[in-house]
This record gives sequence, C-alpha cells and structure tokens, in this order.
Amino acid sequence: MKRIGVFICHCGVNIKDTVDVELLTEQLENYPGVVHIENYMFMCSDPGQNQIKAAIEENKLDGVVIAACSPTLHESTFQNVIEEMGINKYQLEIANIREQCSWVHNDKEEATRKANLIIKTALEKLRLNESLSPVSSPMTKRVMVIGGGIAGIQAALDIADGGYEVLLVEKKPSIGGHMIQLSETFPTLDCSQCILTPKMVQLAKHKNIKLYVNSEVEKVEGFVGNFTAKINRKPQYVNPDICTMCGDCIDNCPVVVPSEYDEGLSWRKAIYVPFPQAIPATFTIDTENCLGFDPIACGECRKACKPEAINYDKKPETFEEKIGAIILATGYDLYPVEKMAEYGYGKFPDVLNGLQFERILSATGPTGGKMLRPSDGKIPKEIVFIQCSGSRDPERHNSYCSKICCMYSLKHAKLYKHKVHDGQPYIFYIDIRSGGKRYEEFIQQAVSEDGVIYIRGKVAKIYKEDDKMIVHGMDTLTGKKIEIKADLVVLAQSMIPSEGVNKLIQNLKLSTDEHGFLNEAHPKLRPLESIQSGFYLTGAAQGPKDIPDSVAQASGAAAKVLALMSQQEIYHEPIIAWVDEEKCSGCGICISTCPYGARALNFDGIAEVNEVLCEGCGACISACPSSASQQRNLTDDQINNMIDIILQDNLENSLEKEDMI
Amino acid sequence: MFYKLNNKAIKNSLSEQVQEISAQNVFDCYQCGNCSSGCPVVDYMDISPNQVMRLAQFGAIQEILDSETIWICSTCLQCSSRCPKGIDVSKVMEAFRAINLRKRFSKVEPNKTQIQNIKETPPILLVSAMRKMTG
Amino acid sequence: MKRFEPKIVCFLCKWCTYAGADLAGTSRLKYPANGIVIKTLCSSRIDSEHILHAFARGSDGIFIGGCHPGDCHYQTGNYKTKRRIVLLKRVLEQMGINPDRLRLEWISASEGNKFARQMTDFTEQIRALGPIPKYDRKEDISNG
Amino acid sequence: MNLPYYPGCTLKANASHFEDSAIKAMEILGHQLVEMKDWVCCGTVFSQTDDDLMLHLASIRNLLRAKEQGFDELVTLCSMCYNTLNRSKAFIDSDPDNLKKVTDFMYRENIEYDQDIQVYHLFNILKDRIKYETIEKLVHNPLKSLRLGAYYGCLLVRPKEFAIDDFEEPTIIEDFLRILGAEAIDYPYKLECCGAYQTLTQKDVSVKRCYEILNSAKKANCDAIVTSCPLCAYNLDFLQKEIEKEYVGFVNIPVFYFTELLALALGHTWEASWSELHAVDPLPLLKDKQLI
Ligand SMILES: Cc1cc2nc3c(=O)[nH]c(=O)nc-3n(C[C@H](O)[C@H](O)[C@H](O)COP(=O)(O)OP(=O)(O)OC[C@H]3O[C@@H](n4cnc5c(N)ncnc54)[C@H](O)[C@@H]3O)c2cc1C
Ligand SMILES: Cc1cc2nc3c(=O)[nH]c(=O)nc-3n(C[C@H](O)[C@H](O)[C@H](O)COP(=O)(O)OP(=O)(O)OC[C@H]3O[C@@H](n4cnc5c(N)ncnc54)[C@H](O)[C@@H]3O)c2cc1C
Ligand code: SF4
Ligand code: SF4
Ligand code: SF4
Ligand code: SF4
Ligand code: SF4
Ligand code: SF4
Ligand code: SF4
Ligand code: SF4
Repeated sequence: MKRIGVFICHCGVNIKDTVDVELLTEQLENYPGVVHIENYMFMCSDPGQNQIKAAIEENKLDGVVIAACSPTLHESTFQNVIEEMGINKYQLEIANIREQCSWVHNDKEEATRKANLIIKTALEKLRLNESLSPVSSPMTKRVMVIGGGIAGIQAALDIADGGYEVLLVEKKPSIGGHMIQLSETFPTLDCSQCILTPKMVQLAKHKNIKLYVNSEVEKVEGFVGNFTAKINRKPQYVNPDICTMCGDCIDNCPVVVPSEYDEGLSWRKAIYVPFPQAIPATFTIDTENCLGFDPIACGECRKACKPEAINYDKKPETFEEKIGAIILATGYDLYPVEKMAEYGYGKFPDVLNGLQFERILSATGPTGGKMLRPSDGKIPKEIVFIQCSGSRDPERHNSYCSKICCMYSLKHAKLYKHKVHDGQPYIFYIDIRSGGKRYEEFIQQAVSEDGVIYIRGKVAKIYKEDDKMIVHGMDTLTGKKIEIKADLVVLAQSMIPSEGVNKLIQNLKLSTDEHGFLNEAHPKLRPLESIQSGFYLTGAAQGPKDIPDSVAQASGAAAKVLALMSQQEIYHEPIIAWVDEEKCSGCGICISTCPYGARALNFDGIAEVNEVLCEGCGACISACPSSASQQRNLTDDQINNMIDIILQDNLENSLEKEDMI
Repeated sequence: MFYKLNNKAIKNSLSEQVQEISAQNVFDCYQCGNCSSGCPVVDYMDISPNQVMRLAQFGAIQEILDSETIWICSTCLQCSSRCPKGIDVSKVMEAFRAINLRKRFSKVEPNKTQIQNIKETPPILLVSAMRKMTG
Repeated sequence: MKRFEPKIVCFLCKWCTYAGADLAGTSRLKYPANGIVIKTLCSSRIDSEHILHAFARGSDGIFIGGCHPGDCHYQTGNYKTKRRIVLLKRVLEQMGINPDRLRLEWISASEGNKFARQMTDFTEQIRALGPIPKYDRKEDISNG
Repeated sequence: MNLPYYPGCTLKANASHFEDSAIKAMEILGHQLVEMKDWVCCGTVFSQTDDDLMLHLASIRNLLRAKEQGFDELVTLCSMCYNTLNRSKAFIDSDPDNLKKVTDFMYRENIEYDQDIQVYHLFNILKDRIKYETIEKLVHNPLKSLRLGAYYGCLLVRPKEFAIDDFEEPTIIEDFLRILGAEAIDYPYKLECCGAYQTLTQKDVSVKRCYEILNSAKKANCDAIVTSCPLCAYNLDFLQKEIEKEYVGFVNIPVFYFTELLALALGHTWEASWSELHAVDPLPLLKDKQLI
C-alpha cells in the first residue's frame, strides 16, 4: 500500500476560520494508507514547502495529498516539490477545500464534514494513481500547405523563411487563388495583382519551398510530427524548362472553353496558361476538354510547338512525402447563382456574381478594364448590387453571414463610379457589416463622394424586360416599394467552402462545421488549429474572410507551426485512454466516439489508443460497453471508489456493498 | 410623440394569440423586407408586411388589427415562399384576420359588395371572399 | 426534527464548471454544502454506470456540469453527455427513480453565480423530494 | 381508364366549359373522368389558422366520401380545389393530435378517415401518368402559330411544398402547350397574384393586378392566356372591361382553360357553349389562326 502524507493548509484564516483543521487532522489520522498528517498556516510558502519535503523524507512517503486552494493555483508548485523529492508528479492530489468549501459555506460543522469528504476522495483517487511520464515522439521538420491562395502562400513563405522545408500543394495549374482574380482591394484600393504577384514569384524561387501544382492530396497517415502524405499530380504535358511561352500551340488548338480565370466571361483553349502571371509560368493541357492526343483525334499543339516542349506520354504521378504538420488553406468558392430561384437561376447574362464583376473591373479582364456588360457590350448606366445573396437565409440558402460582401459590394459600386461617372449604383442591403480597420470610413466616403444609394431591403425578384433587368425591392426605411430598371445586376454571392474540399477533409478525418468550413479547435482560444493535432487552418477555408484576416491567420498558423517545428520531440499529457485487451470485444464503438481519431482497431480486432493523439477527454471510456477502455489515473475503479467514499455514511446505514451489483 | 415600449406592452395576450393561431414566431423576423418586396398588393396597404411583423414584435397588435393591410392581403403566399427565415407571413396575416372575424366582425356586408352582375360572378369568388372577410 | 440533508455527488468538467465553481468561491458566494465534487476532464467521461452506481450507493441526487454547447474543450463532449443523460433519465424513470434527481447544467468558467444558484436550487429540490427510496436501488439496479 | 374526379362548385356553374372540355378531351385520351358522388364545396381558400380544425372538415369529408365510393385518389381541375384539399389533408395528416380530433369528431361517419387517399391535379395525370409524349402523338389539330402565355397564378406553385413544379420557375404548363403545337411564351408575371377574392371588395386592386399581368403577357407577344383556376380566369377575363376603362388603349386578350385547348388540339370541335362563358370572345383569334 502507498505511504501517503496529508498536508492541510490554513491559508491564513481563509480555511481555518470555517474548517476545523485540527479536527480534520484527528479524523483522518487513521485513514487507511495515511502515514503522516499535519496542518500548517501557509503550505505554499517556502517554510510550508520545506515541511512537506522533510515529511516525505522522514516518512518515506510515495504519495501526497495537499488540502488547500484550487489546483489551478498551486498544483504545479506542489508537483515540483514532490518531484524534487524523487516522487512522480502524478502521485500528488489536491483537495480543494478553499474555493469549493471554506469560501462558500458558513457553518463550520458542515464545512468541516465536507472538507473531510473532499480529502477522502483525493485519498481514494491517489491510492490507485500510477506514476506516468509524458508521451513523446520524434518530429519530422517539414510542412505541407494545401491550397495556394493568399493564405497558403503567406503561410508557406513564413515557414520557409523560418528555415523549414515546405511543400505547397495546389490543385489548379497555378497558385494565386481568388485574390489573383480581383481588381482592386478594399479598403485601400490597391491593385490585387500588384501586391500578390511579387509574393508568388518569391515563393517560386524560395529554396525551401517545393511546389506541387495540378496536384491533390489523396491520403494522409500518421500523427503530428510523423505524417506521410500521398500526393497525386496530374501531368501538364508541357515541359516548363523547354516551353518558351511563344503561344503557337494556342493558335492551333481547335477547342474553346470558358475561362476559369475570367469566371466564364471569356474563352481559352484546351492548351492554355491560366493567366499571364501564372506560377509556375507554363502551359498546361486540360485533358477534360482536349480532343485527344493521338494524331487522329487532334495532336495539333504538338505539331505547332517548335521547341518540342509538348510530351503526350506524361502520366499522372504519385508522391509520398513525410511531414510533421499540415496547413489547410483551401479557400472558398461562391455559392452558385444557379441556386438562386428568385434571381433567375443564373439564366440572365446581365446578372453577375461578384467575381465576374471583379473580372470586368480588372485591367486584365475580358473587357480590358472597360465597364461593359456581357449581353451586348453596352455601358451600364443603372447598376444594382444585391447583398446577402444566398447568405443569412437559413430557409433556402446559407444561414451565415459571408462577412466580406458588404465591403466588396461597396467597393464594386465605387470602382464602377470611377469608370462610369454618369452612372448610378444602387446597393440593396439588410445590414452593413464594416467592422475592420478603416472599413467604415471607406463606406462613408463612398456614400458621400460617389453618390452610391443604399436601399435597405431584400430584393424579391429579378426579371428581364426588353434589355433591362427589372429589380423589385423594398425600402424598409420609407416603406416604399422600389422598382429599378437596371442595365446590370451584381449579386454578392455567399462564400462557401471550395469545391471538392469535403472529400479532402474526409480523407484527412478532419471535422467541419455544419456549412463545411473547417472547424477550429476552440472558437476563441485556438482559432488557428484543428482539434486534430498537427493540422492548422488559415484563410477562407475556416470561414468567410477577407485578405487582411486571411494573411493574419496564415502568419499566425505559420508561427504555431514554427513553434512546433522547433521541438526535437513532441510531448503530451499522459492522462489518456488505454484499452484492456482482455475485455475489449472489438465492437469499435469507441472509434467513432473519439473526436481526435485517436482510436483504431489493431490486427487482432482490438481497440488501440494512439497516445500522441489522445487528449484524454474520456468519451470513449464511457462509451465502451465492455468497460475495456480506461483512463489513466481516472479509472472507473477510482471514480467508483470516490463515489463510495462520498456516500459512505449512507451505505453504513443502509445496505451492504456486496448486495448491490 | 414617443412610441412607448415596455416589457408589458411587448408580451401581451393578443400577441400570444397571434403566435398561437399562426403557429409562427414573429421574433424570427429580421426585417429583411423580402416579404414586402414581393407582395403584389403592398401599394394598397397602409402598413407593409415587414412592418406588420415589426409591430407584432413590439406587441402593437391592435394597430395591426385596425389596419387595412390585413384585408388587402390576397393570401397569394409569395411572402411565405420567399422569407429567408422560413416565416409563413401569410399565416400571420391570417391570424390577424381571424382575431377580428372571431369577434363577429365582418369586413364586408354580403349585400354591399362591388359586384354588379351576380349571375356572372363565380361561386369560388363569393365563397372565398366571404370566408376571408366575414365573421 | 432535524431536516433531511441530501447526499449529492457532483461531476464537474475541469475546463468550465469546475472553474465556475472556483469562481463562486473567489466571489465568496454561499450555497449548501451537500454536494461533493468529482472532477473529470470532460463531462463525456461520466459513464451511465457511475451514475447508477452512485444512486445504488444511496446518492439522493447527482449533478453534472459541463461547458456550454459549442464551448466544449473537446469539441463535442458535452453533446455526447447531453444525449446520454436524456436516455438515462428514461431508464431512471423505469427504475422508479425520479429523473429530477439527475441534473445536467451548462456552466461556464465565468458563471460562478450560476453555479452557486444551481447548487442551492438543486439541493432544495432534492430536499423536497426526500431520501432516495431504498427498495428501488436494490431490485432494479442489480437486475439491470 | 376511370379517373375519380372532384369538380368543386364553380365547375358546375360559371366554369362548366372547363369541366365539359376536360371530360371530352380526356375521353379522346381514353380516360373517363368519373365524378364522385355527394361531394361538397371544399371551402375554396385553405384556412391558414393553426388552431381551428373545423375549417378543414369539408375537405376531409370529401376525401371520406371518395373513399366510401371505393376510390383511392381524386383528380381536380381547379387549382384552388387542388390546393385546398391537399393542404387540408397534409395539415390533418401531419399531426397525430389533429388526426385524432378530426376522427373523433366524425365518429358518426360510416368509415374512418385514415389518410390513404391521394389528390392530384389534372396536370399531374397528363404529365406523369398519360405522359406528354403520348398526348403529343394524338394531337390532330396542332395549335400552330398560337402564342400562349401560361398563367400559373398562386395556387399551383405555392406554398412551395405543394407546388406542382419548381415554385419560382415552373414549366409544366409551357411544356404542355408546346406538345399541343402552340408556342409557349415566357413572361415575367406568370406567377403573380391576380388579386384573387379582392375583386369582391377591392376591385381596383384586382383590376390593377390583372392589367399588369395581361400587359406583361402582351408585351411578350402572347395571343392568349391559359389558366387552370376559375377565379384567375374570371379576374383575367371579366375584369378586362374595367381595365379598358382604366387604362386607355388596352386591347383585349382571350383567356382559355387549358382543357379547352387540349380538346381542340386533340381534334374535338370547339363548342359554342364554351364561347358563351368567355368574356373576351376567343373565336376571332381561333379563326384567325385557322384552328376552327
Ligand atoms: C467578389 C470578391 C471580392 C473580394 N474583394 C476583396 C477585397 O477587395 N479585399 C479583401 O481583403 N478581400 C476581398 N475578397 C476576399 C478574398 O478573395 C479572400 O479573402 C481571399 O482570397 C482568401 O484567400 P484564401 O487563400 O483563403 O482562399 P482562395 O483564394 O480561395 O485560395 C484557395 C486556394 O486553394 C486551392 N485549393 C482548393 N481546394 C484544394 C485542394 N483540395 N487541394 C489543393 N488545392 C486546393 C484553390 O485552387 C485556391 O488556389 C473578395 C472576395 C470576393 C468573392
Ligand atoms: C464590453 C465588451 C464586451 C466584450 N465581449 C466580448 C465577447 O463576448 N467576445 C469576444 O470575443 N470579445 C469581446 N470583447 C473584446 C475583448 O475584450 C478584446 O478582444 C480582448 O480583450 C482584446 O485583448 P487584448 O489583449 O488585445 O487587449 P486588452 O485586454 O486590453 O489587454 C491589454 C493589456 O495590456 C496592458 N497595457 C496597456 N498598455 C500598457 C503599457 N504601456 N505597458 C504595459 N502594459 C500595458 C493593459 O493593462 C492590459 O492588461 C468585448 C469587449 C468589450 C469592451
Ligand atoms: S508552342 Fe510549345 S513552346 Fe510555345 S507556348 Fe506552346 S508549349 Fe510552349
Ligand atoms: S491535342 Fe488537345 S490541347 Fe492539343 S491542340 Fe488538340 S485539342 Fe488542343
Ligand atoms: S457581409 Fe454583408 S452582404 Fe455579406 S452576408 Fe454579411 S451582411 Fe450580407
Ligand atoms: S461600432 Fe460597434 S456597435 Fe457600431 S456597428 Fe460597429 S461593431 Fe456594431
Ligand atoms: S480519451 Fe478522448 S481523445 Fe482519448 S482516445 Fe478516448 S475519446 Fe479519444
Ligand atoms: S468500445 Fe470498448 S470493447 Fe468496443 S472496441 Fe472500444 S475498447 Fe473495445
Ligand atoms: S421576409 Fe421574413 S424575415 Fe424578411 S421581413 Fe419578411 S417576415 Fe421578416
Ligand atoms: S400573402 Fe398577402 S402579404 Fe403575403 S405577399 Fe401575398 S398579398 Fe402580400
């Protein structure tokens, strides 16, 4: 049996006035296992600590209960004390007789009786505590970033600058994400490409960064510090080292498809470069639309390519990479206008989404930056912007606020005004969300200087009459029904998680919120990481976000990763779950219960706990129908013993223990 | 003049009755105005549908009961089909009519309608109008 | 006559309710001394068997405190607890134990007030219900 | 095949041409519309109060009568009957409490209402059971060069749970008109309310609504409007007299029931008794297009 010492603190008068410490000392003197008991004025003070050390040495104690204040205050202090005396720190228990006893009760008799029980529960727990040491495993000092938008680019650069190797996996032929499509950005109206392309170039040249474009992560195995990722790369068929970017291939390709970069407002060929500043700067064949490489089907591009950069024999490749941490920066897409029944299911060419309008505003866009509408190339004189399109609509669309569309709608109106001086922009809104540095000022300025008219009310319907888009809305401030015969309508479509990302998330066994955005470990205190250790989140993949927020989160996540990478080994609290192999029936219930994916069935069909992943919540233990699963230092036996001791008086008066179960 | 709001005014029994008859929670409304935007007869109303919802949140039920709006509403269900919060606004309108009608109030006297030629008038028109407007 | 002093076992999660109970202490709020606390890392650690065990041993009431929905340190632990308790209450009813003897509350680290209020309220409720009937415990639990 | 059929009040009065043309057209398609016995008016508009079950009894009684007569389904022609019967049924069926109250109340009925009877609109039958492709083959008198605007009104598409097609962008009537050989014209107001029962008390409201609808159709170059609701048909057709007074320069436009056009396209001769029930005479248009 353990040799336990009990130390009861007076905390000056804080405990002593309400709890009879002398009586307690007497009552517990002969409790099984207690070989030493004493009380003192300030246990946490230097003399107090020395008294504990002396008692440990004198009585050869191997377990200590301190009856004092809450463990949040001094648990680690006393753990250090006993560790100094060569006792494992998990052989310490704190009985909280101040915050949860002397301070909350008046009656001394009652408080003393309760303190007695509190100390006894600590003793019962301590009796079965094991000595534990932190779980550790080695650290692979490489990082994978998935998604090459501004968030992924920023995170990759920060980590690479910190000296660690980074793999950036981007599913499209070029990095850049949505930011590269934008014209000018709020609240400063600087040109998006001007600020992003230097970063892209820097990234491409960085010695610590390895770029996988046209690639997707198929699978990740392992755990923090020790992941193995399987990356599939689609061939581009054009050798970037040979290709001179002459463009002869394009001229000969017979296939024309809508350009993704221009959001379908212009055309590209089946062999193409996504946009002039693409990184890597090279041509790609889009096999989904290409007629076929063999000369019978087509093969025109290869014939045209004088430097012979095109090689049709390239095959998809799979790479296995070892990494220690993963950053998810998969970004967003816009909610399809095709789902907006009220706005015509996307069938009107002059009803655009925000990104399409960005392309029309952009100097590199389909109109070369001229404000022309798609249907007939006329200059729109009356333009309507509709906010919250598909957002804040739990009944039919997305319940959340997309956070950035208030700002970009206003930006659109302002940029429009800069191009069409005699035009009139209207913005239909429900509320304006402009929380951000200099955002509100940006809005106020546009209203007063650019004559943007805000109309508070949601548009019920848009229909086409002659060459006008008829917009029916309501100004709820005046109660007047509004009709605008618009030349162009721009919908501030809801941001949604990027297409196909749900499959990736499933493969990585990560969790999302009800809308498909990646879940952070804690909404306030751990917004940069997933609860799955080793996974970090940035940018719009975690929730609607603008560029400043995406960059801030990316650098934040990078800092977290750098802190992780700076460790040789990773350590982890050992208060975790374990499985009694004899009892486990292999039912697998615990596996689906674990929020961290820390459990799996082994070859013998028995549940196993990955000690590095387990956070010790205990959900699996209470879910196990065979009581096979247990928590270190909080086993079912320990809990039941604590219950028994709390209810001891009752038991003595009523039933024998043995009859019970 | 101030519109006086207080706890008691907001939580009154008429307001509860509206929610009970309509089975709609008027506090779900966030005043987007979509119901009014799409309402085909809002021009004839003295209070627009979103204002009806707002006044109902204030508990100002009598004001709505006395309005023309509830009688102008033609139960076209456009508001209900488009409300982003899934409120069946048309049921709320019906609840106000019902409270009036259950007090034996009639908006029209059957002999004082705007019908000139009764033979030409289809039963569907007579019956539906009577059901919506007479107590 | 001496009034009935119920025995109450409290399971509090470390991150929210235990911290809330500490705050009640630092704020010197007063509540009855009937509940004794067992600290777990998460409310989802609490097994139905512990609860049945405690009732069998004569606990008059059981209080479980966890983080508010969405605030769970382990993400969804409190939802699991909630589901388990709803089911368990039905079982208790069948066993003849008043399900009101089991209470689950969300109390955050900043809700010292709520913790004290809950302790007072729950103790009074159990006091009014009286001691847990003995025959229930023996028969049903041993068979179930 | 026999189709149990619920007429509703107006098809026995001002819309008897709707019924007559439907029966004749269906006959050509090889189906008999068998009128159920002992039906009562469904109460027209669906009562939207949640607490008054009495107002749904008429609908439920009709379903009971049909069941007594051995039917397990009912077909309606009128949009309003379709809407009211269906919604009352759903309202009662959805809540066991409502169901019990209604059953208890009708304890003197010979037979118990147990939710097992379906209500269809004739459009459902034409599209899903007989199938448009089949009808297309039987069209002898294609309505060539007739430019028709489908008017759905409210009750075929709202509430959205009971819509016979997409509630914002239905095409079921347009598709139907196309197989009859006509040109189906899309116009923005096809789902807008005609003013419904307001005509009795606030005629100006309905007049304006109908003007806007008709005008929208005319702007899109429709020759005529097609509907399936006797209340819509009345408002759109009979209020044109008032519209002419109110809006100078307004030119009349005929309003058809879809069954009249179906019968005509299937080769049935246009009947004089149908014309009599129209306010705007459709004959000049039909003659002009050489359909009669
Ligand atoms: C119309 C409009 C206007 C805007 N204007 C502004 C503005 O003026 N100012 C401002 O601050 N913000 C603006 N924004 C917001 C801005 O676009 C975003 O904040 C920013 O682009 C988010 O960056 P991101 O890297 O998180 O996501 P993204 O830009 O979406 O990048 C994600 C990247 O990940 C890749 N990816 C996705 N899934 C996978 C996968 N499974 N595997 C590999 N790669 C994958 C994508 O291909 C993409 O390259 C605007 C947004 C819109 C819609
Ligand atoms: C009424 C109110 C309610 C809120 N509710 C919420 C909420 O529900 N949820 C939420 O997420 N956020 C909420 N917030 C916001 C939240 O308080 C802040 O986001 C957060 O506290 C910011 O933390 P901070 O560390 O940046 O600043 P602070 O909390 O202000 O900390 C700054 C510290 O720096 C010290 N300091 C200042 N100057 C010096 C100096 N020269 N030298 C040394 N030390 C210095 C200060 O003494 C202070 O300790 C709320 C804010 C308010 C006002
Ligand atoms: S023709 Fe060859 S070298 Fe020229 S752009 Fe195309 S692939 Fe490159
Ligand atoms: S082989 Fe494909 S990419 Fe090349 S020219 Fe033909 S269609 Fe275009
Ligand atoms: S940011 Fe503005 S426009 Fe976008 S969903 Fe939120 S409130 Fe609506
Ligand atoms: S200043 Fe504060 S209260 Fe006002 S809009 Fe901004 S966030 Fe809201
Ligand atoms: S204790 Fe929690 S984290 Fe650990 S294995 Fe069990 S469920 Fe997973
Ligand atoms: S729930 Fe228990 S018995 Fe089932 S697999 Fe997990 S540990 Fe084994
Ligand atoms: S549409 Fe719905 S939420 Fe919007 S104002 Fe009307 S009732 Fe309120
Ligand atoms: S149901 Fe009434 S309030 Fe609603 S849109 Fe129709 S007429 Fe307007």
